[in-house]
Amino acid sequence: MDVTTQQLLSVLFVFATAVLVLTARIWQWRGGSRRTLRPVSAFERIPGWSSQAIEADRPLHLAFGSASIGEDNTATALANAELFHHIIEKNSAGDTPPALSTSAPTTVPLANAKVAAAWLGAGGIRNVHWYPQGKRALGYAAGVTAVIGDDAPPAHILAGSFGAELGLILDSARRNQQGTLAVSDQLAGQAVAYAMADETLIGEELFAAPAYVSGDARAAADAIVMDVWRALLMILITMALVLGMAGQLPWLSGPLLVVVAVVGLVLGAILWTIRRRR
Amino acid sequence: MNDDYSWLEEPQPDASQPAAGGSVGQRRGLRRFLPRLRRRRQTSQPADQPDASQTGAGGSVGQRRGLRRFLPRLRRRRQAPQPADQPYATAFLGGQSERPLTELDQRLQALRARSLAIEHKEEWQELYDVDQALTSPALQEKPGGVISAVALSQAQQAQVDLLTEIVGGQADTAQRPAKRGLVQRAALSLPNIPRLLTSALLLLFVALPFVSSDYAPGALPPAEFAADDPQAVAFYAGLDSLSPGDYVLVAVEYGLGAAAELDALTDLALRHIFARGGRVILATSNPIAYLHAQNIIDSIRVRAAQAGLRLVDGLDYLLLNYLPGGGLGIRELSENFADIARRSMGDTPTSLPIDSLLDMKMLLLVADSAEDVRNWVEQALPEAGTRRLYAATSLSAEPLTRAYVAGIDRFDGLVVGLRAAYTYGAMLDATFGIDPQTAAPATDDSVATAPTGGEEPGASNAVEAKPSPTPLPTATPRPTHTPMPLPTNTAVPTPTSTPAMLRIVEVTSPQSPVNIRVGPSTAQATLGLAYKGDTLAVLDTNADSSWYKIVMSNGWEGWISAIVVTEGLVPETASNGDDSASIARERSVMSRFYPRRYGKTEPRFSQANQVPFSTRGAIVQLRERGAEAQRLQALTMGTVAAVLAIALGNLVAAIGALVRRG
Amino acid sequence: MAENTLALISFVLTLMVFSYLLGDLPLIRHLYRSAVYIFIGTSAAFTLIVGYESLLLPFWQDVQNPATSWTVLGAQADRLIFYSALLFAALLLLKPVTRLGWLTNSILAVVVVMGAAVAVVGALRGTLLPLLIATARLPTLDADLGTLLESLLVLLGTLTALFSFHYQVNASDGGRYGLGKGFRTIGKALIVTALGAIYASTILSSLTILTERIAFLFQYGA
Amino acid sequence: MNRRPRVGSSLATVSGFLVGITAVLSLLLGDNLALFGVGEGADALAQSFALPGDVLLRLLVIVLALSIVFGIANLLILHTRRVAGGRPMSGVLLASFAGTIGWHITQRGDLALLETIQLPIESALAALLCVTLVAGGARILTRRSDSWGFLFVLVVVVVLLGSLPLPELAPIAAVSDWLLRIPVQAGARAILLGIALGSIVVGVRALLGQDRSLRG
Repeated sequence: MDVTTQQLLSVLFVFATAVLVLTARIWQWRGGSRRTLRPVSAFERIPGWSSQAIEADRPLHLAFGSASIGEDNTATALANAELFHHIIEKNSAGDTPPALSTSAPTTVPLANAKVAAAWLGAGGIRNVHWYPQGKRALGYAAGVTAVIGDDAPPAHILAGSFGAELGLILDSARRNQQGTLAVSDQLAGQAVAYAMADETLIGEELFAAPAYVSGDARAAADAIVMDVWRALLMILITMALVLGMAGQLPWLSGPLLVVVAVVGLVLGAILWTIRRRR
Repeated sequence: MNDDYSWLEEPQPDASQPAAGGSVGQRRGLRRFLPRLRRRRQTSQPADQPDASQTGAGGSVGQRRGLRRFLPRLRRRRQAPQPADQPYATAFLGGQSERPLTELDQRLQALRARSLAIEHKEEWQELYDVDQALTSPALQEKPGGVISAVALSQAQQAQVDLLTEIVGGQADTAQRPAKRGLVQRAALSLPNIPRLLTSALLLLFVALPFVSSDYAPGALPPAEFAADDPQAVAFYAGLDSLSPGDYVLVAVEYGLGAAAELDALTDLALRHIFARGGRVILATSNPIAYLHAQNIIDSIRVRAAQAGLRLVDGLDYLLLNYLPGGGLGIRELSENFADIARRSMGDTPTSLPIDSLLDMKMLLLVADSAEDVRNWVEQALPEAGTRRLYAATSLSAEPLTRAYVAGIDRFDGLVVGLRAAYTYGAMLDATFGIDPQTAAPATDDSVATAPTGGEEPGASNAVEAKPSPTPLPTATPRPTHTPMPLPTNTAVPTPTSTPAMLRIVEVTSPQSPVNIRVGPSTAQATLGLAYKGDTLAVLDTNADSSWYKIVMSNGWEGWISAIVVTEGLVPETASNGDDSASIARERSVMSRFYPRRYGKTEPRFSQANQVPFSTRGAIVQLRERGAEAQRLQALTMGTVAAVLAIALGNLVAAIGALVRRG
Repeated sequence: MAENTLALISFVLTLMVFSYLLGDLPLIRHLYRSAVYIFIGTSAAFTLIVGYESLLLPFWQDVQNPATSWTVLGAQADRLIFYSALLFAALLLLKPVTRLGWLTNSILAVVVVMGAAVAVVGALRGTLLPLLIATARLPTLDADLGTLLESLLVLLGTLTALFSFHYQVNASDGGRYGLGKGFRTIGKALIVTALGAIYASTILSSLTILTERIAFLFQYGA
Repeated sequence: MNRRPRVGSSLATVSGFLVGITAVLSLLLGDNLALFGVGEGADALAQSFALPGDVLLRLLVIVLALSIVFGIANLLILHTRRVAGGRPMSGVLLASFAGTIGWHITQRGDLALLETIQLPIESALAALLCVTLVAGGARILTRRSDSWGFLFVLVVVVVLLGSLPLPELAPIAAVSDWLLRIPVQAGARAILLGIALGSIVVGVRALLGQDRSLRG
């Protein structure tokens, strides 16, 4: 596939995603989905931890990891910020604002802003920790175990970008009998989270997390868009495969792929509408 | 706004008043409620945590009823089941009204007051307010609505009362975790036995091979990459195909934490490139790796200098400024390569004939995480034309990287971990296995052969006087703009058979370093620096002898002010006759380049690439060899220990689970 | 400082970190903690040093130099970019204390959006399209049966695993029955397998590092 | 509920939107000359198309470079406060920070501290990670006693055994090889695609100004 086709496809993809995002938002706003999001047990623990934090007057620990705005994992940082916003807000009755930690310096202003905006309670002492630095930051993990460990948070909500160093944090949390929810957009971190955390989300579920925690219909719209795209991708792959296997056409030629993309889009949209109607 | 939690957040209108049924006998106050919440959570923790149930001594079955029992029922009435089925304390605090406010202790009063003050902020202001425009007010359900009217049924009330009776006496035990009881603290601080066993097992097994060679199980890796690992073979072949003067972008993407695993691979790959006459551009998006890369390259350079091979900062290798912002920095590199290279060299005009990724022969990535691999694949590879990417990764990044190598066209070779490093080293030794002392000129395939003992380590000073062709790449798109002499210009005065005295100047200015300039005036651009004690060969002086024209150790000519130096004479033999002296002198000059002095200009030169191939191979031989074999055996033992620990631990757990169920 | 002293410091620091394994014993915990605090201090300092010397200083010098230019726009434009970047950063830093909320928010928006743009472009051109194409192109008919089967398996696996991420389920059955359930199970199994393999290789990776540390301890001890 | 947009948030969304669209198009298309035809001026056109992306990128890189200051400032303030609040340990952190900076200034560029302090601690932490990972792996079934946990443990053990260079374990190595080649590959691809998809959707949402973070 030549560069031009790739670029055209990319633009098409971005445009279609934009349209889908807006449509899903509006649609969701009007009637709401009759289908529900599949249950994810991890989210059910959060309110309990939140209550515990309020009662014990300890800060919850919310961690961004190395998710950073302005960098390649901006999307993760945004999804995190959204999730943390809801958690902080729901935790506002307590005396101690949650401790946020990050290893990406650009996230510090974001985290500060999040606490300021979402924390409706008293004090409002900003409790944002930065430890050096970046991806796979053992300094960060060690900092969390040593410094934030001193604050004895009842639970750690580690939703962001972590590498294998997550193991250190989870181990120390377990040792101090603190709850943990972990998810990472890095696979090594994800694997460690799966093996060692009390609760775990898998990969993409992070991006749908705001929808779960807030119960906000509009947040769920993103999950729907991802579902639609995923279905479309699956259709696309299958179609490309069938065409390729048939070997009748000089497949992977640019125009053909565009045709396939458009057909796939239309098909997907139709299928989707039908399923909604039902 | 149909927010499923909004009902929880909405305070009841008469919330601050004592409720009608708020008699003293009804103990369902905040104080009663909160400890229960806590205790219930604790009993619901995994059963393997023995201490978890301690605080919940009264954690009878009865406790599990209560709030959680009736909450789902509340939810069901709403017909919009939500995944999160536990309530937030904030909501409860706001909704509590059964107990007179005055009975609460201060902290609870404060908590409650605050929770009432909290209004759910609604901040959705979309771009152009699409939602707002398209949504009629009728569709926006008011919060509160149905739910605020829900009360407890009689049965529920009875249950709750019963519960309150049971746990009532313990209600005041709500404590901060910080104030744990002594016994509990002691129990907490005791090392967890299974964990301690695991650690001991692991450490013991890993340590055994270092103690005695009896514990050395398993075969060492083969001397050549096996044919069933085509990606490793491709990696070696790719690097081996370099020809002199090729540029390779080497991305060093690992922190010190992975240094023990990846340093060996980085070191070998760099030596391989140098041995093939290639030039290295180092890049990293990790600040600590930036410093570490300096150390790696410096150690290679120092060792190489001992063999008379000069590797020169700025020509043979260049460490690009650290790229901030991960993928973003890499994107910036692929868009503005020339610019970053220029900045990395300070403001010295340079002969570096590269201005984009396309001038690279290949990209080589050393990374310890799949994320970094993804970043380079996503941000650099699409911009690199037809250049291929080779990768050396840690074991942890392997599974994902393999998915990439298999899936992406120009991602070609991959070597992984310490085992690969062992094999790689063996292969390099085999390829460049010529003893540097007895190098045969016949193997020289790239440069004009220097027939007179030029292969001897340390003798490159003599070689450099010979006009060998500069192996600069010729196919570079942009003409090199070098306002300064090329490295091949007469460097040190040509050695003659008769010993003669060489005119030198020694830098004596107390203010060190001093500038070496392009011309005899302080208005001229700075070419390099000289430090107190440096000696420089004099070629000429200007008319009034206020400036010396000198030759720098790299062969470049420059001017230095007479004010800062003292003139002298040395026997010329010292500069090229005695090997050890010349090496020592060489190293002392080299040490001026170490460490890099950021932002300052430094002389840059290249001679390594004019040294015959056979001698360049010495750079591979000159590496330090650690206890690689022992470490590999320790790795094997450690793996065995890990398997044992994991298998046994899980077996016990599985049996435990079965017993509990049966 | 003598070589030996340096090695001794390294040795002691390594042991201090390893003291974590002994648990939260009263005095010992401080060993680990102080090692960590030292570590954070030095690595923050090194990060700052690199950021300053290898980024800001060169940028600054570059801006001062009229002979060089970043873009076709010339040196003046460079300076403008550099100073606005300084201003942006300063405003972001002062965000908590300034009253210019609208301005800092706009700047934050620009930063966020640029990051998002780079991520989107990268994800599209780097991962999504190439992997899609590679996945669809996997089975080549002229390969032998074994290879064909394997590549088909990878393809089907990828599809089912993708499917298992589906968020929405039918409200009536909660996604517990039917074809969807089967696919979801297979997909989840694949993902768990992948995670397990990654976990194992992460263990191996860190084991390699453990061997180096132990080798160092022995080397020093000897 | 007041849903009238404030001036500030509109400004943020609009500027974000404009910047985002410009950047995406410029980064996606700017480098491809073919897109602009082969006629005269196509080169210049492509260049001017790529320019906004370049400028924005440059701007952001400098901001990111400067952002390290946020981190350092945060660290120092937080720990100064902690020292004042009676946690002397934070003083160790401040001292080692100051010491390193001082060392760097006095011993211009000497990297000995990196090798003496930084490297051993970081390596030791990574080695410690190994122990925690194994200990965590040993209790997977305690926490997750279902078939998924079992599968996970099985895969971990097989892959670990498969990595051993022992001829007796050749059959296991074959299984582990197959695992890595087929199911792991499929799972990893799906996760990669999933993450890419997630980034694109959330990214596009941010581009459209639909993200709450833009209103801080």
